Amino acid sequence: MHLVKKIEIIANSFELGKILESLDKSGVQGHAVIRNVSGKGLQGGAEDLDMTMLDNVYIIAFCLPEQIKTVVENVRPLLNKFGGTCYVSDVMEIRSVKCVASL
Amino acid sequence: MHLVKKIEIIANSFELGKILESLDKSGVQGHAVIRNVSGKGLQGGAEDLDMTMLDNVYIIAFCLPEQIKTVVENVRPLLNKFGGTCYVSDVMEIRSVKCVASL
Amino acid sequence: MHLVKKIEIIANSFELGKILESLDKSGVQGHAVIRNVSGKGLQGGAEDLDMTMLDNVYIIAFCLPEQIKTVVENVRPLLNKFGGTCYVSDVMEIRSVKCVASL
Amino acid sequence: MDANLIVSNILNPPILFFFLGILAVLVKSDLEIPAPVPKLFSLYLLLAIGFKGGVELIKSGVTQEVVLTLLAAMVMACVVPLYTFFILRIRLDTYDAAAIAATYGSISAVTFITASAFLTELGIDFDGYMVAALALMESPAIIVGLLLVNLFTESEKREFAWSEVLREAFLNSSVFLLVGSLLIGVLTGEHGWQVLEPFTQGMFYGVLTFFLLDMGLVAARRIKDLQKTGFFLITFAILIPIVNAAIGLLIARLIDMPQGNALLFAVLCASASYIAVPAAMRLTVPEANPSLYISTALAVTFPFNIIVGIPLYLYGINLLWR
Amino acid sequence: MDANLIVSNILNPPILFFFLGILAVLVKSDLEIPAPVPKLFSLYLLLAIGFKGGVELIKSGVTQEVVLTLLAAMVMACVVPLYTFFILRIRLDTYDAAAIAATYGSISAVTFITASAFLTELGIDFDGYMVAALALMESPAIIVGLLLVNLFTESEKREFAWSEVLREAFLNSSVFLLVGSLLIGVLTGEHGWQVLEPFTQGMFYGVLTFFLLDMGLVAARRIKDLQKTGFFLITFAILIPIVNAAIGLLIARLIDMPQGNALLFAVLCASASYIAVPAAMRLTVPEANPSLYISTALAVTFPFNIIVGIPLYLYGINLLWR
Amino acid sequence: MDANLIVSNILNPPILFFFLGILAVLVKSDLEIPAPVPKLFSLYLLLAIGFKGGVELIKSGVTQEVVLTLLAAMVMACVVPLYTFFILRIRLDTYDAAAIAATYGSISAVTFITASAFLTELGIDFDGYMVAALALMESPAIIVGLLLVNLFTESEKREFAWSEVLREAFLNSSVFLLVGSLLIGVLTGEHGWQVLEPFTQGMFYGVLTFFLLDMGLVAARRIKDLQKTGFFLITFAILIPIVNAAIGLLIARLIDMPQGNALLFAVLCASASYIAVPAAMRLTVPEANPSLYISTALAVTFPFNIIVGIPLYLYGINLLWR
Ligand SMILES: Nc1ncnc2c1ncn2[C@@H]1O[C@H](COP(=O)(O)O)[C@@H](O)[C@H]1O
Ligand SMILES: Nc1ncnc2c1ncn2[C@@H]1O[C@H](COP(=O)(O)O)[C@@H](O)[C@H]1O
Ligand SMILES: Nc1ncnc2c1ncn2[C@@H]1O[C@H](COP(=O)(O)O)[C@@H](O)[C@H]1O
Ligand code: NA
Ligand code: NA
Ligand code: NA
Repeated sequence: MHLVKKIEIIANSFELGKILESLDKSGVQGHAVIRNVSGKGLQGGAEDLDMTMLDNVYIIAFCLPEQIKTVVENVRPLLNKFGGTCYVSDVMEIRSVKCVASL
Repeated sequence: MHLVKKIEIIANSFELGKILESLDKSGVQGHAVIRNVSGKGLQGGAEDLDMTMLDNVYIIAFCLPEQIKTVVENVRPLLNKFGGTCYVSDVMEIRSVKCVASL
Repeated sequence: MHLVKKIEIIANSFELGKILESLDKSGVQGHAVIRNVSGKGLQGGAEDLDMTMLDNVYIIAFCLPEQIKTVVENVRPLLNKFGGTCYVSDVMEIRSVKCVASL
Repeated sequence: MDANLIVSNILNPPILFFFLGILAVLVKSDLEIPAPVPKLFSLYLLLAIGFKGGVELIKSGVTQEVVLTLLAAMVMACVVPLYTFFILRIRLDTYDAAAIAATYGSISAVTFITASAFLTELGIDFDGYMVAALALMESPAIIVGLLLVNLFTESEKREFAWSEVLREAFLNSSVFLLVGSLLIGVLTGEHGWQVLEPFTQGMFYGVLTFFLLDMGLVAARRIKDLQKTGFFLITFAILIPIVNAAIGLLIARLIDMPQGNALLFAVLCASASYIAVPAAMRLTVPEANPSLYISTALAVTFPFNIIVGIPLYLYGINLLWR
Repeated sequence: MDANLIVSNILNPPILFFFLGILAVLVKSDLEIPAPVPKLFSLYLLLAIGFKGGVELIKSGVTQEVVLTLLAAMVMACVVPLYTFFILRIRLDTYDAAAIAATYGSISAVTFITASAFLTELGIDFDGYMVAALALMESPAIIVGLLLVNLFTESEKREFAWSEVLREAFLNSSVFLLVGSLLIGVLTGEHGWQVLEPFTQGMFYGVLTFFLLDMGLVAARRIKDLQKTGFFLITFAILIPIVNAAIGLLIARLIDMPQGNALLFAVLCASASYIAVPAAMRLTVPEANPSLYISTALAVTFPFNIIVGIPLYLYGINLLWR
Repeated sequence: MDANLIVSNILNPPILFFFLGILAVLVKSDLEIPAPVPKLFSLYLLLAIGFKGGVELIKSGVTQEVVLTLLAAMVMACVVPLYTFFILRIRLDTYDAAAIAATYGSISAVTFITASAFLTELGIDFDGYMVAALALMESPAIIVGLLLVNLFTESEKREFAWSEVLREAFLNSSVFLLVGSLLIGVLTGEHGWQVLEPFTQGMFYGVLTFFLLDMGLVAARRIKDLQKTGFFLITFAILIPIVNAAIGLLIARLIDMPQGNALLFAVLCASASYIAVPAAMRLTVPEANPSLYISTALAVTFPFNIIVGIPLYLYGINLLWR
């Protein structure tokens, strides 16, 4: 077990591509995305996800502690422009090595 | 970056309205809701979400540390009555200011 | 409020049954499962969830700190074989007692 | 001859697909109908029968026959939860007994639909206003169940928000969509029927078939819950539908319902709710154990009714109406 | 006589189900159409009208009439956002004004479809190429809106990625599927029509009905947003459609469109986008408040058009074409 | 003349919508068919062809022709993964080679359905029992692939749970629903067919069209994966289908299949699985790289077969059966 950082981003689904790109650029290759998240933030609630493109995505990415600074620098301008929130916390990773021949 | 609290609530979907209301009353305006969460708790598993209204919701709300006490006071009775679980943890918020003219 | 551990597992959906089983065996009875999670990890991204069975599940389980060791021992071989990631963190539980007659 | 009816009932696509769903779970196939498809199909079925019922109701008009039938429906919806409650109290606590009683006092729309498909199959007529009976019988049991809980538990003054309970009972999505579609059928009549016909009629049987495939999956997944449920409840879940259907048939004979209507009425009495009532009970009687009332209704009574019950009640009609 | 048209419009299943959806929200029923069913239905409707339009376009050919109609469509799509912008600037800042202007310059496919169902109902013909007008009128307003923002805000050099804006305007899923289906209709013609007919035609009315049920739910949920929107915008959302439709009808009269086409054209001018444009605006004018442009389009203009607008514009046609 | 067939194949709505899907990805439109709609449609298609096949099988009965065809199907399902394995071993390791071999030894139901729609189009008959061949050819390759891995890798004693492997092979949702629907078709026969016809037949072509739109999206999204896949595999993914189809056609000629059946048989041999086998491989040969076997099957072989392959194989039949 060793310490990694967990990044949680909640943003409108149309920002997804841009955010993943900027995570990638920051060297954070892995991520998980949950779609169809409804919610309420500064811009008011969103309930009619399907109809009005107001659905959010919840992006989770675990990364090395030293990557956090770059991530924040890259993601913040996006959130500043289009809205959304980003949080960082500490978690322990359970290392696993995939026995995939192709790796 | 500054410290905030993350509240995670997993409860039956029919409680959603009541829980969001009580978050709101506690001064926690923002939240994100993931629907169609299956699971197993004290009341037994739920797999036929669609059919039998047994689906859970996963509610995430980030709030100021000082709001936690009120939230707990307001949400706990609901969970006591109808079931569900609630957890609190520490996270760092990446501040972003949405450049929305209307704010 | 008292301390518990939060386990987060992201893995391919076909592993779900095996993982829940091994959680159960480790004494962790409660869990919540979010389906249709897309993502990118060591094995490359997954976007065509529906079509190609590449969708992930996001499993959350809260457990007692002393159960963690057993969980890790049981879950790691699965992740080693089939892929997936597992993280552990600290959270505070808001105790609630469900007033269910049948308990 | 009864067996004959059962066989001719079973050899229909909807019932066979129901069995296929059960089989899928038993052999551990990974077949599943992804959410929200079952929900979509159940909304479709409610819309379609509601609308059709309305169109036919406006054609037949509100006769004395209609009024008598609807009266009978309401009486049964109030009486069934009452007497089943006392039977259930023999073994269960007040909360569980009330919740299960409410479940059996209410109805299952899919059982009703399957029965009407069976009648169509056999060329037996029935009236559109039976859909109104269906709608009427869905809610009262929820109120009765709650009153029972109030009467028979220690008076810790349950502060029920009655407005909420009533809304849950009469405005839950099933009842609302059914009644709404019925009214729209009444308003648009034959004309509306023609434009919607390829959708509400043409696809009806196919959607029912697909839906019953899912019901088979769901029912079979619940079977393992029955171990916890115990022998008493399983017996209850098979005998009570027969008793309720029998009472229903006697009443139907008394007020001289046509045979098709009588079968549908018996099926309404015999069936148990696994959507509207469980949802209401979780909210209003959270002390009751959901797996008891859902599993019995879903894994025992529902399959029993659509496989054995429907032909059995028709057999009863053949005897009584002779 | 106008009221007569309104009544005959209202007494159709799609409109009645729209009301049912509104009612469900008002009485707080828990009825909801689960995602992604509305999305599926809206893809289906676009595919079906696009395909049908294409098949009919190839039958009629590209005549002068067609060219004139499409020209008129493009002119209106560019002019409407311009003048509405200045009206909106009376009360709103540039961002909100531009976003709302773009919304009203674009169109609502469902309003168009509802109007064409209404025409079919009354036995009034219209041409397949009106679908091409629909497709043409969806995008220009997005570009106009953005140009307005660029012109009228401080020159902090908004570094718009124009390629992204153009893609959003012309290749968003609605426009893309509509135009694609239209072209496929043109390519496969009568032959393709016959094989797809049970799907694209038979179920069309039913899906529209179901979809409008959901639109009722969505529109009603937005009604409470209108308090924040204010009186000015609500008035705007009712009067501007009438003005736009009137201008549209005058142009239609000028170029001598047949009555059916004229109604559809008026409806295109009068309707406001609540899918494509809002999506584009969130990306390109994030400073604008989405609840302003979505709620007015969805909770005021859409219901107004399908309930009162369509018959009203037809009444106007009856006067003008006499 | 071959080109002629290709064109008449391409000018059909399903193929054109497939192209539309590809185009959407290429021009970066945001068109997408939301989950679980594609899943629903694929369940529907399996149910519909299984059921239809069963109904026709009971009409034709089990003749010697049927038995020979099914035997041929089983032989091909076992032989194809064997020899493709050795071809693949030239460049790939055992795990990847076995997984890809299994993929190409199995079949793609949608390719089969597209071919049968093409035949219907051209007025060429084919038999319902070809669906049984389809069902029979889905699973064996999974077992063969696994045996190959066991034989050709270091004996670290892979403790396969064979029961799990067999379940995955023979009871996965595709095979299960297909076979189940076929049996139900056999049981209910003409009678069941009539009641389900508007659902299983009327909408079939439309759903196929919609589904291929999604397949176009999915295939195109996979195209960029092909860079990693390399030239060898891409060539393999185009040549092997042709080889397999050719062998299939020779066998078909030998046992004197009718032309329609021969085409379907060739298509079964030529097509590769992108659902059932990949799912099984992830579980049983996790060492293999999924993007290799999924991308080749989905982004190369599938489009090749439905665009060029089907008319090409028919051209071969025209030559061989002359
Ligand atoms: N660093 C990470 N952060 C978040 N999710 C991840 C990360 N790595 C892997 N995942 C998720 O776990 C799934 C399986 O990972 P893998 O087995 O590495 O392919 C991926 O598809 C992602 O959804
Ligand atoms: N305090 C919060 N806690 C949880 N989720 C939030 C919070 N604030 C915003 N969100 C989520 O982030 C989305 C975008 O936020 P905003 O840009 O502020 O409108 C909202 O729709 C919510 O889903
Ligand atoms: N220990 C746990 N870890 C994760 N989720 C849980 C846990 N306990 C309960 N849940 C979730 O909360 C829901 C309601 O719990 P309960 O009221 O205990 O039945 C369950 O269906 C689970 O989805
Ligand atoms: Na009953
Ligand atoms: Na307009
Ligand atoms: Na093959």
